[in-house]
Amino acid sequence: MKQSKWTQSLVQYGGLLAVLLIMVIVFSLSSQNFFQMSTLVTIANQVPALTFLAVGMTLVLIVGGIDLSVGSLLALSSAVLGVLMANHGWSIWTSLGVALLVGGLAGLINGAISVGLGIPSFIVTLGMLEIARGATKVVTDSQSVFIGSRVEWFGQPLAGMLLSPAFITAVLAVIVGQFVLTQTVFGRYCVAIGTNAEAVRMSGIRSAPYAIAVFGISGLMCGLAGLAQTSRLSTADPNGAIGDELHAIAACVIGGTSLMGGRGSVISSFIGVLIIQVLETGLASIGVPDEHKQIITGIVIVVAVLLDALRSRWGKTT
Amino acid sequence: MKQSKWTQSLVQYGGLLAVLLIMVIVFSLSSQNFFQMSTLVTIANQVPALTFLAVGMTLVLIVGGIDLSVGSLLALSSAVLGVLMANHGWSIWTSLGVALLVGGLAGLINGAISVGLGIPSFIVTLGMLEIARGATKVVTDSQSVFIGSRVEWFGQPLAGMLLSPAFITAVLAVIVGQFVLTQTVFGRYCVAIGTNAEAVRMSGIRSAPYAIAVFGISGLMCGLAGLAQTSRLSTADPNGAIGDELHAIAACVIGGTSLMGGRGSVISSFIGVLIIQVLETGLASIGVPDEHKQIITGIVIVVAVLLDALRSRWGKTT
Amino acid sequence: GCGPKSTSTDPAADGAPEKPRVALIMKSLANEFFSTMAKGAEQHQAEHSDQYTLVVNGIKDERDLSRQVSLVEEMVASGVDAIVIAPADSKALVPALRRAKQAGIVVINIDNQLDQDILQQEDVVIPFVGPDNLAGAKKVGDHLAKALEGSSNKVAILEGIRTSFNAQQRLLGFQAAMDEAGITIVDSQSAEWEMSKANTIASSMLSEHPDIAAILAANDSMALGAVAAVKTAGRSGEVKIVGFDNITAIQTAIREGKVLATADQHGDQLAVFGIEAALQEIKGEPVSENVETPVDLVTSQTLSTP
Amino acid sequence: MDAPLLQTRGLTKRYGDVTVLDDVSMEVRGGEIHALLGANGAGKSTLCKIISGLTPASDGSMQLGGVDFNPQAKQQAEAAGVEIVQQELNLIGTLSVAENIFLTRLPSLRGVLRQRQLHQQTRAQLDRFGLTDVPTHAAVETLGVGRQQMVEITTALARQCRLLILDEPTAALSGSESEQLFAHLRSLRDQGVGILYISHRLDEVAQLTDRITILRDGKFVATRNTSSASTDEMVDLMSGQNLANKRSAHTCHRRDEIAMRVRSLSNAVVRDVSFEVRRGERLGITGLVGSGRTELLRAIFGADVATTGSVFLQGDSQGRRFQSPSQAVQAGLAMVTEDRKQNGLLLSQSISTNTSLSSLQARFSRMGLIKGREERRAAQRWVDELETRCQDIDQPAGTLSGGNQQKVVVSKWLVRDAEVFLFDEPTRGIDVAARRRIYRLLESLAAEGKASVIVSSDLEELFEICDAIAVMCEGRLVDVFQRDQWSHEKIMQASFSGYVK
Ligand SMILES: Nc1ncnc2c1ncn2[C@@H]1O[C@H](COP(=O)(O)OP(=O)(O)OP(=O)(O)O)[C@@H](O)[C@H]1O
Ligand SMILES: Nc1ncnc2c1ncn2[C@@H]1O[C@H](COP(=O)(O)OP(=O)(O)OP(=O)(O)O)[C@@H](O)[C@H]1O
Ligand SMILES: O[C@@H]1[C@H](O)[C@H](O)CO[C@H]1O
Ligand SMILES: [Mg+2]
Ligand SMILES: [Mg+2]
Repeated sequence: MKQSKWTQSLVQYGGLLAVLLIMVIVFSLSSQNFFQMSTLVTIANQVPALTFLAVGMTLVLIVGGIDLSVGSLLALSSAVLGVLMANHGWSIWTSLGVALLVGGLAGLINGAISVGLGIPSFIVTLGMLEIARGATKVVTDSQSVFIGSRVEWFGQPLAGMLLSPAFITAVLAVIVGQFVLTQTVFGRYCVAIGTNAEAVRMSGIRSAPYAIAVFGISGLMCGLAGLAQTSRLSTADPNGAIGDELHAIAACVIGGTSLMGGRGSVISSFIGVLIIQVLETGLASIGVPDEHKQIITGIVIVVAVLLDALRSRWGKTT
Repeated sequence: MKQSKWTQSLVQYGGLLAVLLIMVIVFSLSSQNFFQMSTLVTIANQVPALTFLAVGMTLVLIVGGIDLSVGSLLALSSAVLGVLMANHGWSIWTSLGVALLVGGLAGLINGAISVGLGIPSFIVTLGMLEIARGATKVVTDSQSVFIGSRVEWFGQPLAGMLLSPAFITAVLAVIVGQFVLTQTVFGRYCVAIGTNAEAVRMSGIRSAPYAIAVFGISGLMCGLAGLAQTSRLSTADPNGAIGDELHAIAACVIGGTSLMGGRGSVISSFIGVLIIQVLETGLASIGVPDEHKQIITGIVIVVAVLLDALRSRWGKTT
Repeated sequence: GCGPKSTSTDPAADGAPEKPRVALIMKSLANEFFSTMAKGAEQHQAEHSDQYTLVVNGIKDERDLSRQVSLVEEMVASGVDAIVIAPADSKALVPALRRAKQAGIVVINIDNQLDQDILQQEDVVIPFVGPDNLAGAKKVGDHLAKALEGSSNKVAILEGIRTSFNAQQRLLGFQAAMDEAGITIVDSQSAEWEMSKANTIASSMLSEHPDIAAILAANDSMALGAVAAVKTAGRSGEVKIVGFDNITAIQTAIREGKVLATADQHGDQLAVFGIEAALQEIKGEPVSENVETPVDLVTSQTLSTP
Repeated sequence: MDAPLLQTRGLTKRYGDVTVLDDVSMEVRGGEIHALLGANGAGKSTLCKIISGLTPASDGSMQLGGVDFNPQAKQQAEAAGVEIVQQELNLIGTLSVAENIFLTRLPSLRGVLRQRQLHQQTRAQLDRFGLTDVPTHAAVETLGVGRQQMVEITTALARQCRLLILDEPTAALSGSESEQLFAHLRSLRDQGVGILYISHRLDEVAQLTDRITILRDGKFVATRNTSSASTDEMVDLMSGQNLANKRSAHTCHRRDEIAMRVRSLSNAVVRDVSFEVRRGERLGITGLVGSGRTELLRAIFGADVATTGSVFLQGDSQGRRFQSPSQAVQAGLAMVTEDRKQNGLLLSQSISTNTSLSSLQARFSRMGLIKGREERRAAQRWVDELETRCQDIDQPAGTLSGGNQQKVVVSKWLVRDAEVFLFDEPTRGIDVAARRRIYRLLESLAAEGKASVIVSSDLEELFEICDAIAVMCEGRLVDVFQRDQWSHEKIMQASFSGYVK
């Protein structure tokens, strides 16, 4: 049983991990600056924000929704955190509390409106994308808020550990997310709702609270992502994270999460995040011109998913 | 029969039209500068690009796909048009021919890869989004290409008609699109594929050619949108239309097209485009601060869809 | 006024002595530079509310130039008397502004200068009010060059959006300063004026060229992105950074020694100069074709002596 | 008789390591109705899919009309004259009835639909099968399951063919619709068409078909003349054992306490329905397709909210009207739905996930964590109990045969447990042996004092298991017959009563 579970995981994640590995090898061969501790540490410290977003997004996609507001909510929580710390002198922890509250609440509003009133989450969260961005500008008065070292440590490697608290928290979020998804009633119901909401309803389960909670979780993750981003830039940037919703969704889809709901894995989404980040850093470190970078990025995204698809088909027929 | 068809259309589009009307009234009351011929003409001449994109996107969504590359493909066709006209002195028609070819071909590639290899169109078109943007920069050398009056006329009101050729073409595209969707074998198969691809397969219809063609059409529409955009700006802008895919999708969803496929109407998407544009122009003419503008935009998008949803539910129960 | 627009040079022609409406059209209001500009303009209007009314509009990001053209058209349609604009693209806005002028509206160009060739080609004259970006960038570059004396002579540049004239000018200014000092530019990429993008690009520049001694950013948002990248690479203090704009966040960074210098182009005054020029032209007084506004070097010394 | 119309030789189908069809050789003649019998999962649907080009065989060959026949796609089979009505509905919900019926040959001029012609032809087809009240413009998704099934059959019958395959066409049909269908099939046979007919209703098979072929565990067992095989023999051949499963004698477990009382329940379809079931009682509900049986159960269960009326459960002093299924389930109701694809199953999820779905919270979790082992044990127990044919309990429900899917739906509610069970066509597509097992289950539920309301289109089934049968017509509950009072005639009369007036 145990054994077969391990081989099963290998089969499940093998394709994606192979893609990741190939990328690392290719970049290491093309640039002597890529495969070194500092680059890998840099990558590890760049992924937390997107990882948090992808964890929340995976759950949202699994219940059959979509959350376009994550970029804006990241910026909003970051703005709240920054303004409270820099302009009001609050401690990082109380500020973070408020920032998480704001993110979570906005997420719950997304969920309540889309689930409660039956409006596609695409539209509701598109609305929230605009609203939260506007609110971010109101909160920061459209100024970048520089905070400095009081928030920096969260994104800095721990002494003697190379990894930052932000990275460790993000990995924890992935593990907890995967556990919730596969081992709890909550997670099971999320998958069921995304698979066939009507069947869930006819089974006597009230699906609304679960679906709403998932959007709330996504909002909370935006709050954490806001912290990670703020600490990385030492600054709350009202302009930050524009378009990050597409990156988060891309990471999930690269990881095999279905946009139609009912299928997905948090760990795979995390690998998706790593693929995206390694690609970006790798291309930058080879120093190809920007326009070629974009072309290569596009091709790699498609090829990554293609390889994974071929692998899983091949896995099925044999 | 005829009568009931009319009332049927009224019921179908009534909610959206009401939303549009309410917006026009509110803006007219808040700004004396809004409700005048010149503003309406301005709006009419701003919508063509997004309208073309929305026509293609409606079909793509109906077959159960999504096309994230439309913004980039618009920019690419625009770049091709611009470079051929400005740097190589080609005529507008031959240049347009090449631009349409580029758009249509890119669309077909989207379709062939996603349908043929069974990769989610989200990923394939996300890849194309990057590739086409990179290609645009290569083609234009990252510079705006100024063309001037040779292309301007297409976006300018015709003498004595107030409406531009671009607008007229866009409305034609809407009418043709709706006709194709509802009155042709092709359109009905698209709806069928988006509703239940398995059943279509079972009935022995090869769905791949239809689905691929739809992506090709979306690419062609990007070419036309590129022309409209170029003529409006007299310039091919390599940075143009970033994020327009979300606007196009939003217009369709506001118009009631389902992201799950199988349901949608080109005319409704067009009304969705108008709603978006009136909102933007109206807010600009009131001159509210930018951050409030975003907040209001977000709220209006959600409320528009909510009203339409309520209307159609109400229509059902009575 | 809703009626057909006569050339507004003669206010009496409109009958009632209506206050002129001035539209300020900027780029991304999310960039502090422009929100400062907007505030300056609004304050000026509050102080001179008897003289004119103001409509302020911006676009969602620096690149959304189609929306900016729409704004010009919408302002023309709603019958404003003057447009003061910071164009997102030096070429693409020209035809729309020409049409505005043809509709009898006064047009003043601020911040980012329109392309001279295209203006000529389109046969329009639009006065420019703004700084000499080349000179400004050169000042910042020269200051950096002095500070670099004795250390490695390799630097990298983060450019603005390549389609805008001021981005091109600042690049030239940086290049000129480095050339004079005999410093090599080993890498130069566009981060499109944005902090996050700059952070990613700067990070990779640092790993590809571990020996660079400085990063020159064409605006402060990108400079802040570079600061974070340098810090992540564990090289704070070793790699010097300069920016452009003098936004509030950069001042803190300069005081903390994380950024060496920036250029103040007085964003809050820029729009005001433009508006004043517009009002002047509405009154029928001639406006000179080019009004150069000041650019000043900002360092920790200038900050400590207010 | 001349050469057979269809001849298969050694057809084999494997999914992974599992062989679901094993070396099957059989023949169907022109001008005969040939029944294909077998337990759930015996491979009937798989065989039909191979013949009609929907799925490729792993091995073996076929001949149609004496020439080699190896369809790679359904179109090829159709071109050769093979039509199929599949077991599962394969309609396109958003398209109109007309577009569905003529999907593969929409009348058009250079790609543009000829609407008038399309609707006229459709009208004619529908009328031929007595579906005069089905509108040609209506989107198929707005029709009930029974009607959808009729539309699906019409689709296949509307085409000329040499070999017609019907995979459980009558599972969702009631007696009179079935009769209409049979009449049509007989006339096709007389025109020389060969018909391959699958059904679990053996009385129907005996009455309609000329020959039978029996499959067991994917293997060919025998072909017989129908007239020379009794239904008991058929059952024995299918199961491979001597079940000689006579109808079990009916035992009434009805007690005095009322388990559920429905008072004047109404909504858009259901009109003023009142009835009661006692503890231990099995109440059948019958009626024609579209008479509102499904709607009634849904209204009771809160799946559609009733506009007036109320439901009293045992111990209630006040009636209630459930606003959602979850309220109904909390109160002790369970409902086995009619349409397993739409609202019964999570097709892509495993058998065990489906089985535990409605009781996960209550029975298989502690503090929100799933007790995986107990969940799996329960799923395994019901797979064994109902003899669900599957690889293991991790197999996705969507890959089960139709009848086995139905068993999973039933076990979901047996695991959950309830006081009142609502069954909507519980044995739809279930084979004779499994059917018996479900009957025994219903009986044991009754013995425990649970009340059941059973909607079925199979009157024989209701006769066998119920204590009383209610008849619905046009949304009204027109009559209730006790066991000693009912007869075919009385029930038929009641079923049509609304239309006669
Ligand atoms: N795609 C698949 N993957 C794995 N097993 C499958 C697949 N499709 C069918 N099977 C298996 O093949 C067997 C035969 O199925 P089939 O549908 O032919 O049975 P049937 O005789 O039609 O049963 P029923 O009377 O229940 O309809 C079943 O055990 C089923 O689980
Ligand atoms: N969603 C719907 N929209 C419109 N009419 C409906 C809908 N659902 C059911 N009906 C109609 O309501 C009537 C009753 O349907 P219901 O499904 O309750 O009948 P039934 O007796 O269970 O028959 P069936 O065998 O079709 O399930 C039918 O005429 C059906 O067409
Ligand atoms: O001059 C401005 C600022 O430097 C800003 O940071 C970007 O846009 C330019 O036009
Ligand atoms: Mg079957
Ligand atoms: Mg029914």
